[in-house]
Formats: sequence, structure tokens, C-alpha cells
Amino acid sequence: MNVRRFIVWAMVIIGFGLQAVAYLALAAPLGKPTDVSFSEPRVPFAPLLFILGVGIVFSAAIVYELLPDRPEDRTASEP
Amino acid sequence: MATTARTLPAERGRGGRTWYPVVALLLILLGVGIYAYLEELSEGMAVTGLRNLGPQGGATWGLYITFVIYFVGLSFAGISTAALIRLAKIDKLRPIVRMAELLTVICLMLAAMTIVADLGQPLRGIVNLFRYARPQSPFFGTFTLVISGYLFASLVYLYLDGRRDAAVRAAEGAPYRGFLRAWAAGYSDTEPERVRHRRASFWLSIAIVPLLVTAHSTLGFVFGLQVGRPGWYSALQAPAFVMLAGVSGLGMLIILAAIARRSLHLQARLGLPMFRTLGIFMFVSLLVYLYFVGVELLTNLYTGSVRERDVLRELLGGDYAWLYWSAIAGFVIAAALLVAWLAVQQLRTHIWPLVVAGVLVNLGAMAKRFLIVVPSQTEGQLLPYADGSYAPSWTEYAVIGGLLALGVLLFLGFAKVFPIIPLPEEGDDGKVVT
Amino acid sequence: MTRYGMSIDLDKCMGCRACMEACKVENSTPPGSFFMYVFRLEQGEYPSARVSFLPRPCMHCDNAPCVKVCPVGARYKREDGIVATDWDRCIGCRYCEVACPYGVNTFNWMDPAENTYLDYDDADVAAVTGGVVPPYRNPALEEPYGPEQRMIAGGGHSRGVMEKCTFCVHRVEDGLDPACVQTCPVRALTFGDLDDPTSAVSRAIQGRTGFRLLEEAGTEPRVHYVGGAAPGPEAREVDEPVTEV
Amino acid sequence: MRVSRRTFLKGAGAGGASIAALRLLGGPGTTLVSAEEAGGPPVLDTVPATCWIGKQECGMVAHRVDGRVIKFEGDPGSPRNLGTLCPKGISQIMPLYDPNRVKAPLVRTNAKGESGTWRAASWDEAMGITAAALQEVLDRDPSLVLWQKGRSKSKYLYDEAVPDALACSKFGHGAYCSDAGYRAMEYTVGLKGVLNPDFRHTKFVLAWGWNAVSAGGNQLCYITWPRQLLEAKANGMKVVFVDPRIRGAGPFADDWLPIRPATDLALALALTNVVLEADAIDRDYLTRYTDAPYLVGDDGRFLRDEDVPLVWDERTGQPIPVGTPGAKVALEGPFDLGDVELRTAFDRFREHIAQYTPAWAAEITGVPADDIRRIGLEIVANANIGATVVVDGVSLPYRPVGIMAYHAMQQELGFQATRALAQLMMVIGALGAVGGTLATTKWEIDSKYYDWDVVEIGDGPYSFSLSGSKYYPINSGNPSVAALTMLDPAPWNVDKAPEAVIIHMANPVVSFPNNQVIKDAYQKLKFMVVLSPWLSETADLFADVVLPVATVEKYEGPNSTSDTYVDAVTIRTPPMEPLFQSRGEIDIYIDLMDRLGRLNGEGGYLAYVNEGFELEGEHAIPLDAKPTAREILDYYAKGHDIHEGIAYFEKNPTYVKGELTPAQRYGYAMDPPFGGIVHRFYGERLLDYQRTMQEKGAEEIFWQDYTPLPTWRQPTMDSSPPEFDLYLISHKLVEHKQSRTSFIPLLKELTGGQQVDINTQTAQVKGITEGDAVWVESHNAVTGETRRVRTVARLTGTIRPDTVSMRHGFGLWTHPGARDQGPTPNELFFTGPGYVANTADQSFQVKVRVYRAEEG
Repeated sequence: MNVRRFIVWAMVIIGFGLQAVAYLALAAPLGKPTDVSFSEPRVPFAPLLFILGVGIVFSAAIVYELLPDRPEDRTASEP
Repeated sequence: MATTARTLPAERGRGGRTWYPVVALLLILLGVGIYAYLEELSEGMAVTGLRNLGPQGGATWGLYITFVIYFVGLSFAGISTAALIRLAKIDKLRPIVRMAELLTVICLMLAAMTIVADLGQPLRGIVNLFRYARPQSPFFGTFTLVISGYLFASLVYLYLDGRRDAAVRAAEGAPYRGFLRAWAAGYSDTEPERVRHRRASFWLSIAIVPLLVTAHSTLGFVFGLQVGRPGWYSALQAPAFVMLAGVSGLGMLIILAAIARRSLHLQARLGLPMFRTLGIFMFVSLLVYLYFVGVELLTNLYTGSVRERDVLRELLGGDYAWLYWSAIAGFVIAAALLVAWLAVQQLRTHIWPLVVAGVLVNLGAMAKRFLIVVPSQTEGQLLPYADGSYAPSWTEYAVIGGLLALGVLLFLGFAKVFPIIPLPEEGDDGKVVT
Repeated sequence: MTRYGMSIDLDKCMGCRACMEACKVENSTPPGSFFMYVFRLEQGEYPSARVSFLPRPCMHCDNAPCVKVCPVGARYKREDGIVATDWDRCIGCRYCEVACPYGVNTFNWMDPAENTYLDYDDADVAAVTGGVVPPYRNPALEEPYGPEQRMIAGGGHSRGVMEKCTFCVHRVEDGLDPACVQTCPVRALTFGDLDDPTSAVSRAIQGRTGFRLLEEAGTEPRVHYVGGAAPGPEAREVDEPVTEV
Repeated sequence: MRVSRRTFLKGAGAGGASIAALRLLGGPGTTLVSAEEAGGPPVLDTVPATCWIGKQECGMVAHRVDGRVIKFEGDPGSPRNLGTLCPKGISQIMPLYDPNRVKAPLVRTNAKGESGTWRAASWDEAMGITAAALQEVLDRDPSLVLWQKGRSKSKYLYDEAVPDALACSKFGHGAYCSDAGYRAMEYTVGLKGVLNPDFRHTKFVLAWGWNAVSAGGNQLCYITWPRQLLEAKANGMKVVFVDPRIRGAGPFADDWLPIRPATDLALALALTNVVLEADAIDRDYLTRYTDAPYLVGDDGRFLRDEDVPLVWDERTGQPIPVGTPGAKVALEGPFDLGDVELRTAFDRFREHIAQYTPAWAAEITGVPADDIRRIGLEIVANANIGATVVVDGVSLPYRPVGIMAYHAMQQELGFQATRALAQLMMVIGALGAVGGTLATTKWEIDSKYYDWDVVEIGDGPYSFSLSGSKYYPINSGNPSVAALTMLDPAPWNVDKAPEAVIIHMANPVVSFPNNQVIKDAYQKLKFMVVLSPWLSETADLFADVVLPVATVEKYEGPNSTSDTYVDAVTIRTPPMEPLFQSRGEIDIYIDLMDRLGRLNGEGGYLAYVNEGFELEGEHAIPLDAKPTAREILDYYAKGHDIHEGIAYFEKNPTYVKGELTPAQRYGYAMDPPFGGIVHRFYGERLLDYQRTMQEKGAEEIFWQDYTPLPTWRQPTMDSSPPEFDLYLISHKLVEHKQSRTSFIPLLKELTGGQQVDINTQTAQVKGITEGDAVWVESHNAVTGETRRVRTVARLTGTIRPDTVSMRHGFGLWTHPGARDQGPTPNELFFTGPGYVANTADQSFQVKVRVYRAEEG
């Protein structure tokens, strides 16, 4: 397993993880609202983190394609 | 390679005679739209035809929300085609994959802008959504998944899919070389790169498909979860949204493909088989959608609550009947046209039936979106408020018109600087690039 | 634990709409904006036709659809049962309005300062009022309320935001009844702590047959109607307000 | 569609564009300015006030911020409203700050009769002009000066002292209100009031033309009666609504008798018929307190010995003078006296009523005979004749049957209809009994009881009000009638017309019926001064001078705030300084009287105030000074055991005197009972008047209703041609009061404008659908004149199919907020023979036709 794959997988996992955490733990709680806490994110800008998560996951594809396996790949593939 | 390259569809100047007047017209429309929106900002939304439900006897959601749904619906086409190509290996569709992706990206941007246009506090809206958005609100999905996630994913897809062409064009010395170089990011069309790209796109498609469904569903949930609105509260709302999205999206794609085929003289590459595939997909999803409509109609007629039936009465025989029946007629005619096209030998060699059908389903889609949004507000009061009414003001029409114009401009603009039809690879017909 | 609620005695209500006017003055709401609304309904045919009345404040639901759908938490449920609107956070998407089965939400389509009942851009009036618009506006409406210190009192605040009945939170936190309850000439409205069996509102409900509006919608309203009956589908509105917005 | 979209100036966006850019950055639009932002923490306080908009002076608490009133709330200490307020009361915060008020004294700069153009004048100049103009007329003939009010909120400082000090003529609004009923009750039992139930003790009430949820009742606004109605219903009272149009009263009605308009007399007679048939007769009351046992000759007059009427003594079997000690007076004859047969007034009454069977009345009133019989028997069942009850330690007759009949009696036969209802109550002994029918807050004998018995019908020339004339001997002073005589004095044998008019809280050209004629008449006036907070339509057309009057922010009073059980008084005190240059009326009159030299000394304004206020000795207002309104009211308060004086009312809105005693409430409990007067069951003098009128050559239409016993005849309007197939009546809205409220935006928003309520089936027949524009065209059965107004049709099942109804309070045009609200029904009603009762009272019923506007 080379560095590139590792990073890509890391990004995917972190991305989804961030989404899950932001959605379930950081944003305003789900459930029948009984007080103001249901209308306040537990961490400010939690929604931004969620979107960030989505972003990271898909950015993984870019990394997957653009990041060279080993430095010499790049030189090799120069036209 | 230069000689061959000059005949490439993406060459500048093609359709130049009509290009500038068209752009000029679009710019005027856009200008009017901007003026209208500035007026909305300065006077407040009182300049729209929107008013409060109940005591004010109006509709609080109107043309703007209608088009938010419509735009998001169109975006369905792009990614779904792309996915089909990758997952279902339908290579026939490859020539239009970029147009499809572009359609998605532009529509999602338009949708986002339309939402902002519908906000009473636009600036606050942009800030507070990132700051406070609540997962419990169906808007959360719309905002995070549809607008942000979906848009980002599409951009990534568009970007990766365009690297090769960017590299080729850059190599040919096409204008905007810096831009093209940056896009290509060192792509040199080597075998390992192609393999990587295919793999990347494959997994991307895999990842996008669920996003696709959830995204369009959440939009459906925005309405479907509202127990307080007769005509909205329905489990069919989400799937119906997805289906109509597919229908209108594919319809629009057919129209775009036909235009490209005409204006870029690509009868060869954008051939009948491709249209045939698109046509069949549209036909199938249209049938499924019509089935949903029938099911919903039957359910409400049979067991709908009094208020449900009030709304339905308005749709079938009341103030909104003309719109409702024109929409249905549009869909049915489109379906009939497609059947004829599939069945009748003489027709099969033409694509105009598909285009007509595409136009019809898109008009029908706009109407249906409007009919989902408005009547449940004006006639769907659960308390005995006198019936309301809603007619969009010129401001709303102008803003929507401006956004549509902006969409087309972006499309044309993109086509100006980048091959709107992917450059042929080996195996494709047309010249080979090496 | 105080949980506020209201009872409305339909055997008493005479549909005079004093509550609507008290509300409008107390909260200085703009034209066309009714935190409290009184239906005058007619059903049946002569000679058995009958008119009935139905006051409609916000129901301050325990399972409030508007709170659930608010994308930014501007509409929230207070621990004391009041469903509040933070006009300083609201982005004006009006989702709460379409989600509410009761039609209680009212949106500032234009700047309230430009949307007044009379043209108060008048030097002589300003000389008396110090330029307050409308002249009867209560500064208490610009204060934050509750432990969360949010801007939730009154109406006519800002263009492009949603407003609705606050149960007169600025009065309630001072131990007063909401304006509608305070003014009702026939004492059809009662307000107080529904969790306290000895409170006026609890006593007004005890032993009376009654209903809550659109309970089937699962909204769990905190407004209880006693006497009378819920309006049937054949009820049609008469004497409806005529307003320009 | 209730909402009308604002239209925006195009190009607003262009200018707005720049602002818009800022808005984008600035985020929210400006929230409303609050005093706090004006600097420093706000000073909050409350001061007393008294409701000004309505008729019953509810006590109020004004909430203030830095001295600026932000809200009026009800005064918990006021018996009438117990801390509550009606929509009008709450909304009067808006007229207080109305920028459209008259801000300075105005002097006319264009011709009368057209919409006025004005120049602002100083108070000194305006008062100077006014005084000079009045002086000129007063010097020639004080009776040519007319003080005309719509409403007055201080009887003794305005209605009495001003006209008395000027020795001038005066008009009120009673002839459009309920004076027909007043006249009947004054004449019959000597009370200043119409009929109202004793809600605290009653079990059965006829709500006669009283729309409980929209209008006031006898002498009080909406707010007090409805509360008492609900309390009574909670105690098991049953209420029957007698009304062509039930509307909002529906939910509270145990029964609804949809009576044909103006046939109230027939229904009252038929109910009496049922009661007599059932022999539910309080013989004790009738014998002891009324003239029912008097022996009546065949000429319709009482038999007399000298001047003393005779009654039949059962003990001696002989007729004897009334009041002969030890006599046993018989109520019912006939008595055989040899050759002649003697009958009592009650005998005549019985014979008279016998013809008025339920079946007969059903034809006329449209109320089924069975219903009439049923309701009649319920009256009998509830009357408990002979029963007594102890109230505050006093044992009194208990007759828990009441009637609320106030504005309903403003009809052609209103005077006799009220007498008939009073007789119905007298037969069962409910008048003045506990739980029965009362007429005033306190049972006090009014001097008019005597006046109406000695009316001198002259040969003329008559005064322009035609009081004491052969046309309307018992007279309510109807300004619309006066307008007729002013326009055309000769046929009425009137020699004088008023030349100068002081308009006090009135707007005759809009809010009085037959207003076209009033306009023509006022055109002839030499001078008019209008005291008003707004530029009234009357001022707009005819005023020479307009004096800006304060609304709620002034000293005024005193006024009763009794709820008919607890006695209380209020004096209006200003919650803030009078806005702009406005002043209170009292101060204006004091200044005016001073300029006219009528303020000081005996026979001056202050002297009459002392008289009216019953101020003597140390408490009397010095006749040689020029006091302020505050000082005058201070004298009043101190003179009536409120030792703090006016200062008390500057701290408290209401001064509660305490519960009324039975003797103050119930005629039976007085000593002697009913103040010792004889109730005129039989109207002998009415017959005398009829004969005199005939002798003096008055036409039948004038004398026909001067009958000793109420006698039914078909109303004049019924001879209108059949195409005028509908009865037009008018109704009040709880949101509006006379011509003072329809331009208050808060209230305007609730009600919209004019509309004609029409029965759904009737509308279908006429091809009229909800919201159609229609013409309502009225017809005068006597002159053949027709008038029409355009309005909007609203369909309802709560009104008789042969009746349509329009709202009062609209038709104004000077205030920007009042425009486009449609016409007033007053344009459709007629004044003159056949449309004015025999007491010169305006009737509010006329035959009309209603048709789609396109057709017209």
C-alpha cells in the first residue's frame, strides 16, 4: 500500500467520519425540541464541518488521480 | 496534428454568426434580472407577489421555490448520465457526458442563487446556514448535500474528466493555455493515468449515486414531511421528486445534445443511437413518474381528508386546473410521441420527436413544481381561512429570467474555452490525437 | 417547572376582536400582521344559520413543526413552553410558515418602519414622540429575553424576518398576562402554568369538555379550547379583516 | 381576497439599488426606533385615563414611557369594564397620535358647501372670530344660535350650562338613537331610559333588537352588558333574540324570532294577548300603582269627580275618587251601575288586546304563531306572579323576566311599541321588580313624566324643531326634521331658522340620516364653528372656524361608570399634554363664554355649572373668576365628598361609591314605591293630544299614533311599490362608534368598508353572488322619491330573506384613512311624514330594491 492510496483512504475515512461526527455530535441534536438546546449547534459552525467532510471525501478522488505514486513517476510521464 | 485539431468541435468561431446576438440578448435579460433583484433588496420582498398564508390570503413560497426544485431536478441528468456511462458502461453516451456534467454544475449554482433570492435576509442566510444549520430541518440536506456536496462532487467529476482534453488543447496551443495547463495539471495521457482516471471516475460514480438519491429525496422531504400542508404530506413525494428530476433532466440533455449536434455539425458523433438511448431512458422514467402521479391522485381521491380534497378540487377543476391539465397533457403527449418514435420506422430516423418531447416534459416539470408548491398554501389551509391567491410579480419573473439567462451564458462561455464535446479517443470515430 | 399555556372559552368568546387589537398595540405589529386572530365563522342556512367565533393565537406546540423545520434555530422551544422566534437570527426562508398548520406566522415583507398604519413622518408628531415609530412602540420589545438572552419579543422589528405570537414573553417574564388575555371583555382567555393544577388556566380547563386545534396533526398544542366546538369543514369565514401589505 | 397588494413606484428600485448594495452589506433593515435609543434608560409609569372613543367612559390605565403613552389598558377598579377594554378602547391610542388631527385653529378661506380650504389661525384670532359671529346673532335672537351635539361627555358642563348661559337652542342625537323609547318610558313610568333586564336576578330575557356582541344596550356600550349576559346565562337564564338579523348573537341565543322589520308592536301586542289569555296578571301591581283600574268613559277619557279620576270600589259597589281611604279598588269590570255599564282602563285594554292573536301577528311579523304562543307562555312560566325575594334584607316582588330593547325602538311605531312592551311587563308586574325589567341605572323619576302630561299644542308659528307643534307635540328634537323646516319653513308654519351653529362632537352631514337634506339646510347657515379633533365632513363643507379639540388627553367629566349594580364616577384626566395646539372643550367654552360676557355672575355659565353640579357654599365655583377645567372639576369632586378633589382622579381613574341599594334600583323598593307616581297604563293624554291635533288640522299621518292604548297599523313604508321588495335596516359594528372610528387604521383593517348583508336564497333569486357590486335603492312611500348607493353584497344565512342590512360608521372622506370605505346607509333613509315617529323620532327602516351594479 503506497503513500497515495494511504492518503486517499485516510481522506475518505476522515471525510465520512467528520460528516458523521458533525451530523450526530456537533450540530444541534435531533429529536423532539423541548428547549433551546435543540436549536443551537453544540459546536459553532458544525454545519461547515459537515460540508467540509463531504468536500474531503470527494477531494480524495483528485488526490487519487493527481498525486504521483513516487516522485520519479512525474519525470517519467513528462511528454 | 494541428491540421486535424482545427476540425475539432471545440474550435472557436463555430456558430459565430449567431453567438454574439444571442449573448447580447442574454446579457440584457441578466441585467433586467439584476435590476429586479436590487429592487427586491431595497424595497423588501413586498415587491414580490408573495404574501402570508391565512390572514393575508397569499402564498409565502412561489416562483422562486418552484425554480429551486426545477433547477435541482435538471441537475439530476448530468451526474446520472456520467454514472451510467461508468457503471453501466453505456459508451454511446460518452460524447454528451461533459454537457451533462456542466448542466449539473450550472443548475446547482442557479438553484443556490434562487434560494438566496427567496431569502428575506440573504446575507444572514449565507452566514447563518454555515453557522447554525440544524440536521433536523429538511433544509439541512438541501443545503449541505444538494447545494454544497452535490455541487462539489460534480465539479470534481467535471474537473477530472476534463483533464485529458485540457492537456490536448493546451498542447495544440489553444487560447487560454494557462487555464488549460492548470486544469490538465500535468496530465499526459499515459496508460497508467487513463487507468487511474477510469478507476477514480468509477469510484466517484459509486460514491455519487447514493448522494444523488438522497439529495433529490431530501428536497422531496422539504415538502413531504409537512403534515400541516394538504397535498404535500405524502410518502410518494420524495420518489416522485427523483423521477420528475430524471425526466426533466434527460429532456434537457436531449435538447442540449440536439443543439450541439446542429450548431457544431456533429451529426456523426452525436448520432441516433445515443439519442435513442437517452430517449428510452426518458421514456421509462416518464412512465414511472406518470404512474406515481396516478397513484397519488387515486389515493387522495379515494381516502383524502376534506382539506386534501379541497386542494385536489382546485387542481382538477379550480383556479389551477388549466395549469394542471396542460402539464399532464404535456407529459402524456411527450410519452405518446416517444412511443410513436420507438414504434414508427420513419420517425425513428429523426430526433425532433425527442426534442419536442424534451421541451414538453420540461415545461410540464416547471408547471408541476409550481403546482406542488403553491395550491397547498392558497387552498390548503387546515383552519377555515378564506381561500387565498398568488400571482408572481414582474420582479419574480425578471429574477428567474435573469438566472436562466445566466445559466445559458455560463454554458456558452464554457463552450467557448473548453471542448463541450469530449475530444475523441481511440475507438471513437474522428481523428486520433497522439 | 413552569410550562405556560392558554385556555380559550368558546362559550364566552363574542368575537369582538379586542384581543387582536390589544396584541397589535402591545407588540406594534405592522399592517396585515396578526399574532392573535379571531375567526368569525358562519355555517348552515337560514333560519338555522349560526355564527361562531374562534380566537387563534400561536398554539405554542410541544411538538412544533415550525421549530423542527427551522434551518438555523431561530424558531425555538423555550423550557417554559413558549415557542419563540429570534428575529435577530431568522434568515427569512419562511419554512416555519409553510410548516405551521395554523397559519400563525407573519413575515415582514417590507421594512416595518416604512410599513406603518399612519404616515408618522410628521414633524409635529415627532416633536411629541421623539420620532418613535409607531408612537406607541414599547422599548421592552428591543430587549433580549430568557436565560438564552435572545431577541424574541414583539413584532415589527426587521424586514425579511418571520414573526408570530410570543405569548407576550416580555409581559410574561414580568409576571403579567399576555395582552389578549388582559383585555378580553368577557374573560374568555386564561393564561398560566399548565403544570400547576391550581393555576387560573388549569382551573379554567378542569371539568370542561374541550379540544385542541388540529390535534390529529400531532403538534401537541399548548392552547386548550373549552366549550364550543372545533370549526367543521363547512364553516366559512365572514367579516374577515381587509388589509394592505 | 382580503389582501390588496401595495403598488410600488417604478424606479424605486433604481434609487433603491444603491441602498440595496448597502443593505446587502448591512444585513437586516432598520428595526423600529425605540425611545431607549433616543437616549438614556426609559422612564416607565402609569397614569389614569378615561376611555373617550365610546359612550360609557370605561376607566383606563395609560402606560407611559418617558411621558409618551404606549398603551391604554382597562382599569380593574372600574365597575363597567373591570380592567378590560373593547377593540375601540384599545385602538384609541392611534387617533391620539394621528398626524391627520386638526393641529391648529382653522379659518375657512373658500366658499361654504365645497370642500374647505383653510388657514391656520391663533387661538386668540379664531376665538375672536367665533365670539363676534355668535354675539351678533345672540344680540338679535338667542334662539337662532344652535348648540348641536352628537355626543357629550359632560352633561352639566356642555348640554346644560352652555345652551342655558347662551339661552340658545340645542340638539342632541337622541332622535336617531332611542328617544322614541325614552319618550314612551318617560310618559309611561317616569324613567329616563328604555328597557333593560335585571341580569343579576333574571331567568328569561327577550333581547329585542339587541345584537349583544356588536352593540351596546340600554345606556351602556358593548363590554358591560355582554359580560352580565354571560354571567346570567351561567345562572341558567334563557335568552330569546327578537331580530331580523341575528348575526353574532347566534351562539348565545336559546331562541331566535326573526321578526319582520318595524313590526315589533304587533309582536309585543300578540305576546300580551298570550299572557292575558293565560291570565298571568299581577293584579296587585296594576291596581295599586297604575291607572289600569280607572274607569274610562265611552269618549275614551277617565270618568272624574271634579278633577279626580274615578275607580270602582268593590266594598261599596260604587265608583269613588282615586285614593279614597279604605276603598277596595277593582281592576276588572264591567260594573253595572243601573242603566250604564262601567269599564276600567284594564277592561278596555283586554278588549283591545283580544284582536291581536298570535295567528294575527304571525301574518304581520313573519314569526310563526306557535313560536309567539310558546314564548308568551315561557314569559308566563317565568313570571312567578306573586313571588317575592329578599334582596339586601328587603322583601321585593320577584319577576325574573326582562327585556333589552334600546335602539330597536327607533322606528315609525317605536313610541307605541315601547309602551306595548312596557305594558307587557306591567301586566305581569315585572317592571321595577327584582329580576324584571328596569330602565335606568337608578330608579329616579324624571321631570319629563310631568312635562309630557301637559304639552301645550299651539297654533304656531312653531320652533324649527316643531316641539309643541300639532305635528309632533311630544318631541325628541330631530335635527333632520329641523333641516326640513329650515329648508322650507312655510308649510310647517315655522318662522325662524337657526343662523349660527356650534357643532360639538358631531358630524351631522354624514352620521345623521337624510343627510342630503341636512347638507342643503346647513348651506343656509350664516356661521358655523366646529369643535373637533379631526376635520369632520361637516366642518369640511360648512365650518367657518374649526377649533382643534383634544381626544383622550384632557380634563372632562364627571361621568357615571356604574354597571347598574355598583355606583361609580369617573373624571377624565389627561395622560399627556393635549397634542399639537388642541384644547379640551371645557376650556374652550370657558374662554368663549368669557368673550361673550356669559361666564361670570348670576345667569352666567359658571352659575349654571354650580346649579347642575349642585355645588353650594364653600364648594361652589366663584362666579367672578375665570377657572380652568381642572379647577372646575376640582370643585365638583370636593363638593361630592371626594376630599382630595381632582387630585384623586389624577391618581385613580374611577371613584367607586359602592353597591346600589334596592331602593335605588327597584321601583318597588322606593318609598313610596315608584316614587309615588301613577304608571300610565292607559294614555289618556295621548288621546287628548290626538283630538287637539285633529282640531288644529294636522293630517292623520301625524295624529294616528296618539292612541291611549298601543294600536297596530301597517307602517307607511309598506305602501312602497312591490318592486321595492326588501326592507333595509342598519346595524352597528363592535369595531366602530358613530363617525369617530372608521378612519382609525387598526379598526378599519378589521372591518373593511360598507357592505349589504343579504340572505343567501334571496341573493340567488336576484342573481347576486358573494362580493358583487350592487345598488341599494330606497323608496319614499309618501313622496315617491328614490335614492340609491353602490356597495358590495355579502351573502349570509343569518338575516331574513325579505331584509337587507347595511353597516353604520362609513361614508367619511376628509381623513385619508377613511376614503374608499363606501357610503353610509343614512343616504338611503328618509326623514318626514311616514318615516318619523309621532315623537319626531327618526325611523331606520325603508323599503329598497337591490340589484347588480352592471344592471344599474
